[in-house]
Amino acid sequence: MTDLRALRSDFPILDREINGHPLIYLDSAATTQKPDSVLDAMDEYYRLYNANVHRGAHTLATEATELYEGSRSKVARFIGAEPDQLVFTRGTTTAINYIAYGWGLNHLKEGDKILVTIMEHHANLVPWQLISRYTGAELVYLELNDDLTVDTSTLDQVLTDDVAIVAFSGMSNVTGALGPIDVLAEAARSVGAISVLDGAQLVPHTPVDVADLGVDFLAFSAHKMLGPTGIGALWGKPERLEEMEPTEGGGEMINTVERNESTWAPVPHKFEAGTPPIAEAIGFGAAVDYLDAVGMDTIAAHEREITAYTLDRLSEIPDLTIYGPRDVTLRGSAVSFELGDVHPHDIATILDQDGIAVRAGHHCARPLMKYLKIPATARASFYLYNVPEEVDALVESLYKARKLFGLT
Amino acid sequence: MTDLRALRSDFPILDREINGHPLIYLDSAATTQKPDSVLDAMDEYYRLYNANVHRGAHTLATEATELYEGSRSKVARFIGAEPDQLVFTRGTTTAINYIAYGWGLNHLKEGDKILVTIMEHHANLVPWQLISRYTGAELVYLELNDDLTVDTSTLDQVLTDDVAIVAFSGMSNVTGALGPIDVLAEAARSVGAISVLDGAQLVPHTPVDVADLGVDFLAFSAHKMLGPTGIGALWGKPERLEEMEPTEGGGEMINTVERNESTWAPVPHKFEAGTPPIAEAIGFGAAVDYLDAVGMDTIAAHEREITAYTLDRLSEIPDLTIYGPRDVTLRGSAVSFELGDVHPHDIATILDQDGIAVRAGHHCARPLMKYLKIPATARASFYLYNVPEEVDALVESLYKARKLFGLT
Amino acid sequence: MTGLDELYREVILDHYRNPRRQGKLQGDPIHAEGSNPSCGDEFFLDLFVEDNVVTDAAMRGLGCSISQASGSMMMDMIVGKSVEELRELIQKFKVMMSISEGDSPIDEDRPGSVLGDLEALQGVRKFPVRIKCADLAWATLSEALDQTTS
Amino acid sequence: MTGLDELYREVILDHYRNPRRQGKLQGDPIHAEGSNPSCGDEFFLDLFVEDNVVTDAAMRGLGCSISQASGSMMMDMIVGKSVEELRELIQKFKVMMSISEGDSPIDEDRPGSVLGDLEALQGVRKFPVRIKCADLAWATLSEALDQTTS
Ligand SMILES: Cc1ncc(COP(=O)(O)O)c(C=O)c1O
Ligand SMILES: Cc1ncc(COP(=O)(O)O)c(C=O)c1O
Repeated sequence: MTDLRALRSDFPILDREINGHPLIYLDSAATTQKPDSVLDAMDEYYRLYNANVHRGAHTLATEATELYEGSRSKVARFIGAEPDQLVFTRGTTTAINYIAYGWGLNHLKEGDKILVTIMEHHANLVPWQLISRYTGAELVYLELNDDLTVDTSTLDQVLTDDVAIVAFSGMSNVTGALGPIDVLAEAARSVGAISVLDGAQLVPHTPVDVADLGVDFLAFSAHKMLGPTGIGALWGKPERLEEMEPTEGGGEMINTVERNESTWAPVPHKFEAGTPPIAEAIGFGAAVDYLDAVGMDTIAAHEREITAYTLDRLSEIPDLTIYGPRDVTLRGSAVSFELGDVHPHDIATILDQDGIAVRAGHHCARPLMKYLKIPATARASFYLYNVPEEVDALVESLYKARKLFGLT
Repeated sequence: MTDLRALRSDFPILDREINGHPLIYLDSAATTQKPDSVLDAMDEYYRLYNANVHRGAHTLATEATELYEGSRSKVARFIGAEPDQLVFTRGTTTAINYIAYGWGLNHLKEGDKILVTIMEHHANLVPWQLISRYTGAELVYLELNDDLTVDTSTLDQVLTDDVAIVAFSGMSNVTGALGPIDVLAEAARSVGAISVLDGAQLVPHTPVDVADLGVDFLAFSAHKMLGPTGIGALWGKPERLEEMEPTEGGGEMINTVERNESTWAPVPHKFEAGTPPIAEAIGFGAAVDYLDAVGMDTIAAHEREITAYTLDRLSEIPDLTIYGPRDVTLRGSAVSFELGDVHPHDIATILDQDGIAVRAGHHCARPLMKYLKIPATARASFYLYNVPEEVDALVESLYKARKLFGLT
Repeated sequence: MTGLDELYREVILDHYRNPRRQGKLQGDPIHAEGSNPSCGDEFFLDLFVEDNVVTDAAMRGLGCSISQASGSMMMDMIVGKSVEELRELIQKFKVMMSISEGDSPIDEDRPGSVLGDLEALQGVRKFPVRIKCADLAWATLSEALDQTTS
Repeated sequence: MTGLDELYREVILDHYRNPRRQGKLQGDPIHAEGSNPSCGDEFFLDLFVEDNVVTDAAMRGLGCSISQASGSMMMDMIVGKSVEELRELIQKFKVMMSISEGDSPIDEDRPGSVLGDLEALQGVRKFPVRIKCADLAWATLSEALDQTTS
């Protein structure tokens, strides 16, 4: 197994004890832990360079601006993009809302369709619902195959010329299923729609090059890839970013401001109104430095292995149902399951007593839950710092849950 | 003079040297420096408690949620509000945009008027311009008196029943002039308009109690009050927050999500889509703890004194023009000036050689600059950590600038 | 007993698996709904109240063992009680569930123990995040009772 | 000389205060506009080009001493030069302003010095944020020249 065990010492939180046990953190799909280098970069920024960026003629302002723009370059390069195609946002959610308002409010009209899949996170559904209210556009859905991958066989029925936006996830945060990126990007192109890829669970876990993706927009969050909270990114094809209006107005995003109208700064600044998350951008840059140093191929291989091991070990447990593909080439490392009639929240409580952090609930994917006809799942999700012994501990605790609930 | 000198050792950046001189940081209106306690709170969060908030059944998630919501309570209490009236946003800019979209897009109609003042920061102008495009509303302006305070004598002319929003700053970031909060809040009420107070420069510098302000909404930024970047707050009267729609859609802000429509979580969560700036909220909480410990009255008194001293000392300098009120009861501590024909950027460069950080430019207030018929000003701005010797150094450097430019 | 054994006592699992008074009431009962948006638990309650006394009750719930067991136990106790008695019961339940320094271990036979099966829920106090699960049914009942006085 | 003395040399302040060829050209000149949004400096340029040679030029600028002096010095040099010569001049200016290891101090009389007054701008190299000020006029000229070939 790709052994990244030595990296664990870079993550201070992994020394913590929870309920008398060493922390076993299996909730990286919610947010990841941070290495020292990311925390140090932000701390150093505040202790040595803190100033507002742009427009500053003094030394600190210049240094802060260089660090901020330097991070933009790093994050852009990480996905194979140019810096001026990369907008810093608060996270994936804000990035998708920016597209919904900035592109949708100005391009959608009554009767237009927004094609999504039933496995989307609320972040890739609710913005489209909001914008539908204002424009009269309408959501249409792709459903799932038996293995819970997206069923694209119904595309010809739903893919009409009215489809203006195709928005889909690169990887489900519930089932781990990879999205059919090529098929849907091509589908969007074929009807002149724009394609929006929710990369919140994709970019952290697999090498990504926007040149290969074929989509118009990509959104992702730093906190799910070793970076801080409060920042994420929106990448867009230059021509798409040009045709998009800014959602937020304020300082730094303008060219001129007159009493009744304004003109905008060039992309990406036109989308970054006000004081940006500066320290957070710098932490984001340090996070991609860390990921680059480990290597995204190595990380992806490690996750594939630990996912395969997890699927294997979980399958041993009686009454346990896994929701998601079994084929590790079709999925990432978020593994959702049910255990007999032990409610997911009870599972989470029982595991927590052994120091194991898993998530329980609808994972911000209620339409998917309804489709699967379940109210909730328990979810274990992994990242580069997880090791197989942690999976063993998970399995052992799940047997304990069986026993507590008298399952035999 | 209220001597807060001992606090300086809490701010690590003040040990820095710039161009061979100790840093003299006179750019707090752009962003403030951070005390150890704020940096430590965030660092500790990442090292011990980092997890995504809400919906978590494991220990870390519970602890993170308690810290996050605990900070909401602290920040709310700091302005005399209840926690459920306080929405965390990315900053002042985002807060005002949320009002513009969330309230404006749903309440404004063709012919409605948005009353602003000519001294507003772009953050309190451009969002209204954006929303005017979508709704057909129109901006109308109040101009200034000779001392650059807002001229309210023309109110009867502009205050018609069409006025739906009155948006104004509590303190200009250019001239330091305090806004006529009482008059404009009352004016808004008298025509059934909502009032929006841009508190970016007010809340950091003076005790604020929303019960006394009489406005409907208040926006402010953590980074201008010792807190981190990436976070700010929107306070609203409960009934206003209720009638406001969410701007961003996504996780955590929903009650139910169906395929084609959703319902919202209660205020304030309905305005906090997606993973919030968690570490930043915790840093924000630590910042208001610090300010509370010093005492906002003490801080306000200190700033009044250092402002008076600055105005006095600057007045000595030949060819120097101050833009803003001379009466320190009418103003805060942002002091804008021009020095003969030495361009503000040249001033900033010359001062920077002596380690003095001031800002030069239009300060995101182009309509004000145009009104004043100047392209830019230099601005020195102060906070609790500044001492009178720093003003002396500023004055000395300005004499050096005179000499370099051959002014006699 | 470990904390988990105290939490998942047999009586709780029994109520979870065999919830009492499951269903809907015909006619036009008082109806109240409660939910914990943070975990998705839901509780629907139907009541008939005549002369200030609960004459019939039914519930439908969705959620974890604690929320469902607490609801089921509650259903066991409410029919035949007056609105005032129920308000008192809600109060007693709240006191039992409140965390205070030096909590004594569960003692079903302590003098003054009036809550019967419900006493088994004391184990939840060691799991503060789960207290809101136990509270859900009772908050819903409280809301239903408010409708009787309006 | 200190860095500041090198930056604000007399010749620079002279150009700043008495900018050459200030104004607009009558008729239908080639027109280009440049601005540094980060500091608000602006530069407007009018040119007449006949037979590939600049026959007249005028500027209007707004901004700091460096941007305005650089522009004024440029105006002093461009009339009578061919488009190719100007492109070469822009290139030489760029080379002069580029920061490289071991920059020599300003030496107006160095062999090959062809930039005249402009050499005084070398002091800007010690203030990297201000280089864009010095560049503004030249970037605008470059844009104007591009219009001659289209
Ligand atoms: C008066 C005023 N309003 C609004 C803002 C915008 O604040 P932020 O950039 O933190 O969103 C600022 C800060 O630049 C300001 O000074
Ligand atoms: C697939 C997916 N999309 C979007 C999001 C939203 O990301 P954020 O909360 O960082 O905005 C998440 C994270 O919860 C996710 O897993």
